[in-house]
Order: sequence, then C-alpha cells, then structure tokens
Amino acid sequence: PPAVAEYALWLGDDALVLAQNLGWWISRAPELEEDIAIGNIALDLIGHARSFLSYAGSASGRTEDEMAYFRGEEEYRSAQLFEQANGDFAHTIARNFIAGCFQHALYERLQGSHDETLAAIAAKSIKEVDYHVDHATQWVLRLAGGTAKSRRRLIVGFADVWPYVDELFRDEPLNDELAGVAVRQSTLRPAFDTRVAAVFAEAELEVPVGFTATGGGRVGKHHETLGPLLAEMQVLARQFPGAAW
Amino acid sequence: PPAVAEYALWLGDDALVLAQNLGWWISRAPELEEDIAIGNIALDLIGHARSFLSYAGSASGRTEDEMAYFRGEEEYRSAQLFEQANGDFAHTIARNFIAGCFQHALYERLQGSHDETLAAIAAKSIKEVDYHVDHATQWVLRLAGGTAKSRRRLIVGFADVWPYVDELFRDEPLNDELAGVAVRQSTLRPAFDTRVAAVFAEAELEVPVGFTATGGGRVGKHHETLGPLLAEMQVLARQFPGAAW
Amino acid sequence: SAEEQQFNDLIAQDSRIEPRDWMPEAYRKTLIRQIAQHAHSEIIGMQPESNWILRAPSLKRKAILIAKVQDEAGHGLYLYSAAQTLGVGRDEMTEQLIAGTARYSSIFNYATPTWADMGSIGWLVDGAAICNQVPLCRASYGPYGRAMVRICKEESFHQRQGFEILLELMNGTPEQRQMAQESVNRWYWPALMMFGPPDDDSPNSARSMAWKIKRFSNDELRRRFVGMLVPQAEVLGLTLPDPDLTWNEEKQAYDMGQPDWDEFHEVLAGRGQMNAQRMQRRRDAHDEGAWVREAAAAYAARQSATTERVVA
Amino acid sequence: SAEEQQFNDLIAQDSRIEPRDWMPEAYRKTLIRQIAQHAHSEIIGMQPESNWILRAPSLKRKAILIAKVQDEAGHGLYLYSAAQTLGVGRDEMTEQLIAGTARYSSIFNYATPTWADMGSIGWLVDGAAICNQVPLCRASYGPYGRAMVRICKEESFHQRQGFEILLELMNGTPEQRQMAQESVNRWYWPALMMFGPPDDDSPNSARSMAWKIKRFSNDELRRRFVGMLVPQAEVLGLTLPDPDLTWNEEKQAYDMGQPDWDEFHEVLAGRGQMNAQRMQRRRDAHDEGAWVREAAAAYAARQSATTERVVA
Repeated sequence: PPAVAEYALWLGDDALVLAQNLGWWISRAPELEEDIAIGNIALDLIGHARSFLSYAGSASGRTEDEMAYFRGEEEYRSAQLFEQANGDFAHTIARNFIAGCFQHALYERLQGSHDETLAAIAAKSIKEVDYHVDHATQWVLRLAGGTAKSRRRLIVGFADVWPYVDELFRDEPLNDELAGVAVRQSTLRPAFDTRVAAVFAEAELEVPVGFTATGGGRVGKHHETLGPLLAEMQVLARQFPGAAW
Repeated sequence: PPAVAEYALWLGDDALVLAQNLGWWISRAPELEEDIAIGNIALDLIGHARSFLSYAGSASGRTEDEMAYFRGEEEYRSAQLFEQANGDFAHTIARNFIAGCFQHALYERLQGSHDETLAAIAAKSIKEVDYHVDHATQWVLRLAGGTAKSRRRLIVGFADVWPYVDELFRDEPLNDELAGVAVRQSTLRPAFDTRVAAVFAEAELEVPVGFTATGGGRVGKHHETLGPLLAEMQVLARQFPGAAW
Repeated sequence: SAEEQQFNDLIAQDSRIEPRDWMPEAYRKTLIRQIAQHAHSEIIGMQPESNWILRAPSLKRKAILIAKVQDEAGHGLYLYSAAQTLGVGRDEMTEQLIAGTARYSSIFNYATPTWADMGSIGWLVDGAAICNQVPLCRASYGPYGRAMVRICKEESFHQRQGFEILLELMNGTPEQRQMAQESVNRWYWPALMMFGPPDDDSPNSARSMAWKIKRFSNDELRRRFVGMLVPQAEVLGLTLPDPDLTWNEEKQAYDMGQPDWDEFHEVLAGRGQMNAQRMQRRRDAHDEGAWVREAAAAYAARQSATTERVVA
Repeated sequence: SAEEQQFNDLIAQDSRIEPRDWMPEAYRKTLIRQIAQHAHSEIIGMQPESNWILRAPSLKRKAILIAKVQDEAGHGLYLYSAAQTLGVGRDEMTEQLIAGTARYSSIFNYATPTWADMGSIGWLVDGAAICNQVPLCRASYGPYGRAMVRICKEESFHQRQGFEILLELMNGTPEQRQMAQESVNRWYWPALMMFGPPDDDSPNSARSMAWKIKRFSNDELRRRFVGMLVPQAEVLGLTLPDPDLTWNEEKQAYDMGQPDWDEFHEVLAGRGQMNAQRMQRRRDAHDEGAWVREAAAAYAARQSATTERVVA
C-alpha cells in the first residue's frame, strides 16, 4: 500500500543519505580504526536503506536502485538531520549520535509494527544501530573529556546540528494513516531525550539552545546539502539509464 | 579545422575548470573584498571559457553549453593544475598564481597567432589575466610575509600544487600540427620561470622540489577531482537535455 | 536646542543630514540599526544564490549569477561604509552578525532547492527590495541615500535578470514551467512579508516616517508591489498563489489575502528553514578566514614600518 | 654462533621464526621494510577505490566497495601489528609514510577515472597481489606468514568481486563493454609491473629467497599470473593489451611482451599520475585527525588515572 511505501522511504532515505555522507570519511578518518568503524556504520546503513527502499519500491514495481538513483531531490524523504554535512570529526560525531539515538528509539518500537516487513527490518537493524550509538557515545565522551580543543569543537558540532533535531519528532499526516504500522515520531522523544540526557550528563555537556529548523524533509523540502550530494551519488547511474552493474 | 578546435578546448577547459573551482569560494572567502575579487576572476575565466568553447564547438556545430555540459570527463582537455581542489586559501592562491603566470605567458604569445579568433581571444583575455596574476602575487607576498602560520600554509600549498606545473609546459603531438597557430608550451617555460622567480625572491620562497605528476589532461587523463567537479557542474543541464535556460 | 532646531529644519526641507551634522542620538541609533541590518541582509543574501553557482545550467547564467552575488557583496561594503560614517566599525557589525545579535532580512532563511529559485529571488525578492529601497534613495541621511541610489540601480537590473530566468523556464519544457510555478508558489508570500508586519502591528514605523528615513507604510508598499507583479505574472504566464487576489474597481487597487504571519514570526524567531545554516556558513567563513586576515594585517603593518624607516 | 645456527636450521626446516627467536639484524630489517611497505600499500591503496565510493552505480556495489576498502584498512592494521613484533612502532611507520621516506606499491599511484577501474583493480591488481602474496603465507617469519594467510583469503574474494564487476560490464551495453576494455588496457601493464623488475635487475631478490621470505622470482610470478589471466580474459571477452602474448607450445608457457620499465622507474621516482595526491591525502588525514587522536589519548589517560584512584 502506498502509505507504507512512503513511510519506508522516510527510513530508507535517512539511512542512505547518512551512509553517503559517511562514505566520504573512508580513507580520510583520524585513525585507521575509524576508517574501519565509520565504514562499518556506512555499510550497516546501506543495508538498512536497501531493505527499506526495496520494500518502498515494491509498491510501484521499482528496484532499490531505481529508488536510490532515479528519484530527484524533491522525491527524497530524508529528514534534514541526516543531510547535514560531515564538517569536522566532531560535527560528524554529533550528527551520528543524534541519528543513532533517533533510529534506535524508532527501530525498537517499529519491531512491534503490524507490518511484518517493517517489523523484520527494524528487528534486524536495531542490533547494528546499537553499535552506532555506542560508537558515537564513546566519541562524545572522548571529545568532551579529551582536550580543551576537542571539547570546544564538540560543543560547536552539537550546536550546529541541534536545529535539525526537532524535525525528527514531528508527526506528519501520514502517521494518521499508519496507526499500528508506523511509529508516531512524537512518541519517541522521551526515549531520545533520556538517552541524550544520560550521555550529556556524563560528558558534562548542555543541550544546545538556539535555532530550530523548520525541516520538511518528509514532504521533500531538503537542506541545501542534499542536491549536490545526490548529484555526485547518482551521476554514473544516470549516465547509463537501465544498465546493470 | 579540428586541430584548432582541439587546441581551443585545452584553453577553454583550463579556464572553465578553474572558474568552477573558484565559484565555491563566493560567500565563503576570508573577507568580503575577496568574495568580490575571486568572483571577478571566476567571471573573467568563464568569459574566456565561453569564447574558447564557442570556437571549439563551431568546428562541429556545437554550442558553448554543449561543450561545457555534455562532454564527459575523458573528453575534457584541461591540464591537471586547474583541476586541483581549492584546499585552504593558501592552496587556492598557490594554484591561481601558477595558473595566472602560465596563462599570461601563453596569451601574450597567442596574440600573435595566425588564427585570428585565437589571437583576438588572447588579446582580450590577457588584460584580465594580468589582474589575476597581480591578485595572486599580492596574496603570495602577504601570506609569505604575514604570520608564521600563513607562511607555513603557503609553502604547503605550493608544495601540493607544484607537481602539476610540468604538465603545463609539455608539448603534445597537436603542437606539431598547429605551428604558427598554437603556442608551443615548452617555449613558455622561461617567461613563467622568470616571473615566478621574481615573486618567490621577493617573498623569500623556494621553488618546491619533490613529486612531478605525469599529467595527461590534454589527452583526457584527469586528476581524481575532475569527475566529482563535473558531476556537480553538469547535473542540472543533463537532467533537461536540449532545454534552454 | 539650536542644533536640534537645525536638524528638524533640514528634515522638514527634505534636505540631507551629513556625517558632520548634529543629529539626535535616537536618529543615529535607528540609522545604524537599519543600515547594518541592510548590509547584513546583502551578505547573508549571497548564500541562497551561491547555492546554484556551481550547478547553473548554462555558462551565461553562471556568469550572471556570479556577477549578481558579487554585487551583493559590493552592496554590503557600501552599506558598511555608510554605517561607519555614523561611528560604528565594520568589525563590530561583523561580530554582531556572527554572534547572532544583529538581524538580517528573514527572506534569506528560505532554502533554494531548484534553479527556478534564482528566478524567483530576482523577480520577487529583489522586486520587493526595490519597492522598499527606492524611497530610501531619498532617505534623510546623505551617505545612506547615496548608497541606496547605487544599490537600487543594480537591484533593478537583478530583478530583470530574475524575470528573464523565469521567462526562459516558462518558454521551455513542461517540467521547466512546472519548476518555475512551484518556485513562485514558495517565494510569493515570503516576498510579501518583506514589507514587514501590517501597519497596525509595526511599532517603529511612525517615527521612521517622521524622520523621513522611511516614506511609505508597510501595507502601502506591499500593495504597490503586488500591483506591479500582476501584469508581469501575466506576461510570464505564471499564477500568483493568492486565491483572494482580485481587482477592486471601486478602490482602484487589488484586494489580496494575508501572508501567514505566524510563519513570519517563526522565521524571525530563528525557526525558519535555513537560519542555522546561514549563520553557520558566515561564522565558518569568518573563523576559517581569520588567519588570512591576520596575515594581511601583519604584512601591511610590516610594510608601513619599512616605509617609515625608509622615509626616516 | 649457536643462535645463528639455530636460525639457519629453522629456515632450512621450513619452520617459522617467532618474535622471541634470535634473528640476524639484516633479516629483521628486511622484514620490517617489507612488512611496512606492504602495510603502507594497503593504506594508500584505499584511496584509488575510495574515489568511487560516493559514485558507485548501485547500492550493492557501493556496499561491496566500502567493505573492500575497509578490508584494506584491516590489512594495514594486521601488518602494522606484525611489524610491531619486530620492534618498530606504528607511529614511526606512519611518520615514515607521511614524510615520504617509506615506500608503498607504485600501482596505487595510478588514477581511477572510471568505474571499470574498480573491476580492473580487483581482477588485475588484487590478482597480481595474490600471486605475490600466496607464497608469503609460508614466509619464514611467523606473524607475517599468519597475517598473510588472513589477507590472502580476503584478497581472493576481492579478486572475484573485481572479476564480477568486469563481467557485468561486459554483459552490458556497448558503452559499458568499452569502459571495461579501456580500463583493462590501462591497468594490465602496471599490474604486471607489480612483480617487480626483471630478475636480472632485481638486486635484493636472491637473499630474500635464501631466507625464504620470498619463494619465487619476479619473472616466474609474472608468468604464472599471465597464465592465470588468459583463460579468465576469454571468459570475460576482454582482450589483454599485449600483441606479443602467444602460447609457446614448446615451453608450455606464454611468451609475452615487456612492460614499459621506464614508466615503472618514473612512477617509482615520484613522477606518476597520483603520487603527490596520494601523499597529500594521507598527510591531510593524519594532520587533520591529530586533534582527535590527542583528545582520545587525553581522555584515556584521564580515565586510567581515575581508575587508579578508585582502586587505590
């Protein structure tokens, strides 16, 4: 049914866009262990994206690659948090930490979806997201408790991505159509806040105050980073439409 | 004649690729005056590119935009120096300085080409390149003689782009076909070296030693930066083939 | 006081106040706030358009777009200079912008997802800016008025370029026409909001009008602007997204709907699409350029020291 | 000496030398040099492939490519560990790489302009690496041999993936087939050069063979490799770009042309396509990551200090 397909796009696009951002780091990370760790996270996310996008595409007879490579920016449904540029390592960690905490809360609940496919993808993915959250948490603690410079950079990183947090927890009309199937985003906020509060307490960080972005990713309104990201990601596939790889 | 068209591509692609790189700086420069100055240089270079590409395309009935937007990486003829990423401001200045000194030496001679179109483009362009060289020179002096940090960064910037200098002065088989029309690159080296030596002497810099890249831009072998650069530059035009803008 | 009398006389005569003239402190402060805000708007306004410099779909459009963004940087510079004549430093204004304590026009907190937005910004945003700014060419403070003369000239050029971008799209493929209409749908109301809140909700307007910094009310300017747009939209073949927009024969003016003032206040309060991004980009450019500015300053200091030694 | 005698006996028996065993200083140095060079090659070898991670044309290929580049980072780590057992630190090896005083395989100084290069690297470059490395699984130094067992297993997987990429292209459109052939044309000779200079021009080979670090000559390995490629190229429908490649019935082996050894020496001397870029990227990643490593170290130090206080 199209509503489920649309919902699967939300989650698939979140994962894909974040994986694409993370792919940049591989061969550029601060140490080899991080090339591997970030590669792992990107791989997991591509796996999740493939599951969600295959499911989303099945409603209209399209493949995962048609979904990934042949939709334009306005057809993407990622939330803007996932679209935030890598920035420095602290920005990447701040964004990944928020992304992981959100996805973890979401998948935990989505396991109980009446839609068996969504439930199965969530059940498979949550173990991996568990690792993503742990990875980001460890780095939040290290950067916050490392040097004055790393702490300062982490604080800036969180301040820069925090405006995109609220969008993650906003309910959309689609939620009304998918009771029992999708998770109502607003209900995830407490779990998210609790986890963030615990880590921030240990890291002696404060929740940033300031801007809040309007968001709109779920209806195709994206951050200005998404256009160039898709241009690069899709360039080869679009050059050979219909080709197999 | 196709040989002249091919030669016009060399110069047009050099200018276009550098302009595209410089376009990134506009709204990101270290001060407003530099947003304007870099914008000026980019504008001039786009102008030169349009002239050269129109001329190159006229041999095969193609427009400047078909040349710019609908050739693949392997069809581009830019030298790899122009493809070097912006890096920090010092890298940009180092690259621009070399590019400007090369183009200035080239256009000065190209004014005397038997090909009237090339001669006219060169005559028009050299005044602008004069400003580009002056802009880069002033910044080389400022960064070299500014702070310890700026001097260090400039030295790294020159070291990183210097491997791509030799390619600029390598003769190609095409040169043999275009005696009196094109300028033989190897003959430009003395003028280039003299100018560089003068500025480096004033800035108390030494010519970097180290790697020398093979190059190959004139036969379609490019630096790894060019693919993503073209992906972004061409994305919209290719989405609407045949459209007017 | 006599000075005050003279100031009031100059204003009454529609003469210009110049930097060395006496002026009330509130007049100075109002001007500094307004000119700085205008300058910041030009600077931040570079960003939504620079978003398409690298992807502009033809070389001609790329060149025009670069030139336009560059003009905006230039306007920022003139305006900072005008503000400096009132005794405020450029560094101070920049710091206020970076710190988020100075305002800039909310319109630049909207995103530019499509190329057609380059058309809409020119046609609607620059169009609205001109309506706001043309009267400012006669602003009582001389350096501001003169800066505005120069700026308005360029802005009207920009508006025409925006119109042309939309015209090309409307003459193009169905997808291009759709792109244009979709973009105008997004920008129309935010552009109308640029004239500020309705007159009965605009606290500072009255005094600015008395001082002849401002010469028409927000609603009056908004109405003029829409009156200008309607025939142009017809030429373009674009629909303006206001179902209530109708000609009122009696009033000899358009009746029109109201913008979403909640959205206006949300964006103003920092909850727009791109507020965070705009500030982040400006801060990053400023911070990452610090070493370059320091180098330039150190070099200049050394050069002038050398010159002094040579002269001495 | 007795130690030397024991060492020689172990070598003669094809037994393994372990970190605590006595070994001649030259053996240690040769191994350190070779293992570090191999580790550096894995690290630098990530770059030509990471060039296509963001543009991989299907999600499956993107995932496979990421996994592959990640494996290379893993190989780098095993090998650094093996080298560390010989008394050299990872930091020291990294510094040598950044400073340009340590070598890595020249093959990674070639550019990867097309997606087909991901196929050619797997099929030809990893294929050649396997031919070089399989004998190293029996290398006399235990930690090195064991690392190589693990690495070879993964490399043969990578080679198969490369083969599959080319196979998909060769089963695809004419443009895809052309892309594959063009790429193989570029990589064939550089891959053959990976076995090192001709035997009569390879000064260090003899001793390495005596010590059973190395077990086959360069030319012998090269010939084996080509023998393996020919039937695979037939399956793929690709032409190997060596006009002199013919089966010699008498020798029961292929006759083949010579790589361009001048090019080999040029690249080795730093005058290849991407030498500068490869070093720059590694240096930048190292330098820009310094503050992160420092933070991690400071945090770890503080944590262990806290633990000690708690324990005490």
